[in-house]
Amino acid sequence: MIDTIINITLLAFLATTSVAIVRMTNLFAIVMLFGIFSLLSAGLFVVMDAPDVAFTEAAVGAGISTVLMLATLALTRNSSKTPYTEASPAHRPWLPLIVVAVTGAALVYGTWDIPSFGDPNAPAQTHVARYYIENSIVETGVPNMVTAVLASYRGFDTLGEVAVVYTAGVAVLLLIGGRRPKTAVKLKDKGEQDEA
Amino acid sequence: MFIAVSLAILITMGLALTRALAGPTTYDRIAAVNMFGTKTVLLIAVLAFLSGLNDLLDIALVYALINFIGVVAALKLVTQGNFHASDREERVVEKERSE
Amino acid sequence: MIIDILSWICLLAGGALGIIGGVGIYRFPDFYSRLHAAGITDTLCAMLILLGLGLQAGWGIAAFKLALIFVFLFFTSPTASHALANAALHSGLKPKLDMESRHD
Amino acid sequence: MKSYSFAALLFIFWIFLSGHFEPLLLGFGVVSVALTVFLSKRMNVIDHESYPLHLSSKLPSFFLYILKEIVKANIDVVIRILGWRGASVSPQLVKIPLLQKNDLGAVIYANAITLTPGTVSIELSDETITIHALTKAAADELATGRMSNEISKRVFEK
Repeated sequence: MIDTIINITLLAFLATTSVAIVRMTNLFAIVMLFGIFSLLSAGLFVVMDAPDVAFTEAAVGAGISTVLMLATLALTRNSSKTPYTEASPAHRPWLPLIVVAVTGAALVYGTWDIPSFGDPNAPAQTHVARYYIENSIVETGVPNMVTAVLASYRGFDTLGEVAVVYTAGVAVLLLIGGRRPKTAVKLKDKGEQDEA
Repeated sequence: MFIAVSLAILITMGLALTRALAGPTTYDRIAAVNMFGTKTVLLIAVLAFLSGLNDLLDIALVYALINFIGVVAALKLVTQGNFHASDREERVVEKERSE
Repeated sequence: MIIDILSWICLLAGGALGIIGGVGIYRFPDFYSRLHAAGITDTLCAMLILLGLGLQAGWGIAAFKLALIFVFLFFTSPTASHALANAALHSGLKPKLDMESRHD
Repeated sequence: MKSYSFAALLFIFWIFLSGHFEPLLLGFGVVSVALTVFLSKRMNVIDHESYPLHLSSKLPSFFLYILKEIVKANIDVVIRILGWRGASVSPQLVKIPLLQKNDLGAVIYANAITLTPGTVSIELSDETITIHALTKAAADELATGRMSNEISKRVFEK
């Protein structure tokens, strides 16, 4: 019962936030609203008993992506100071809204064929899941089952993912940090030596 | 009773969300997002007790830290306009350029 | 039993304070005053709710984690508020001041 | 020396967070603690200021004082939000002299001011501290310097 109420409320907040994001023009405000969006989705994941997904959402959605979006804003904007007043919307984003609504409707239509939430007879639960639930602790010694699957049973898969994420991270760092003048580092080193 | 508390937190989140949507200044939004984050931490903690899964407290912990990092990053962007290193380093660079 | 009652009182008071803080952030006239209302939900409201949960949890890892959340909030929320107010002032956002009661 | 106690503290922290005692998991814990300590040493962040062990004996008395202040200030702000008995807000921006002797004291003081709702420290300079207060009474209370004295007494005196 209470789960349903919390679910509905969080989803309502989520919808409100999304509409606000679509309607807003100030990019900075939009990034802040994305932070709220991520917090809300994490709340939903928690209600659905998926702590690992909520963890990822916390680290990636609320933490890294907010910082990355802000950094992108900083790099693409010329004025050094962000004005704190905001302009009103210049045009009405009806076309994107329609596109999104149609896509969303198609996705919702697709969910009708999905087995209901937590259904023990769903295909995802009937094949290997039972094996992992019964044997993962004995075979790997890792108490968290999701970690056991990711780091042990699908270790090579995860290794590949880590390589991809690492490459992406290095690329983003090069893009964002590349504009830092080299002289600063050199001078700073010199300054530290002087202090020492 | 946990239910009452989680409902109260949801109402507070709604009020903070109204402020984040209404603005009017960017700082109002950041303050609202910060408050919203604190409320999410509390909501997750209450949910952990509501569902009896104490592991969920870890998420609340992570959120308490991440939220802070997000706010500080936002503020650094607003005040400085970039994410380059500290003020001191900036000053060193400016001095170098002027010489 | 007494602990139960205490923790319910804490939880309910915390929830009520949260709502009051939310009303405050909605009602107050300018950004700086709203910061004070947000301060309520960051301090006493969070403390009471975490204390209430801690009383329910009893001694153990759960209580330790709640205490940790409390400590993090205790250290980070004033820093965030201060940084926010500082940034707002430096960007030129003027607070609405009550001029009548000022002496200078 | 400091980094050893730091490592011990981190490891205790890790055990409390995980709650598992199998050798494999303890090993992971040791590795992560070692990595953290190595990085902290490389970043030069383990020093007197960021890792103030010497203050830990003073914490309880300080916490009790600040909790009392927080509760008092909260009640005041709640009354003003609800507008009981015609209570209203009169925002003030005041500058008060900073009586703390060192940086750590100044930061603790500014944090304490911000932690009590009704007052927010906005700017900290060497000699003054700018404060936004919700009411004139709160601003006057801070101007008396009572809180500053309490903090110096509780944190820095033996």
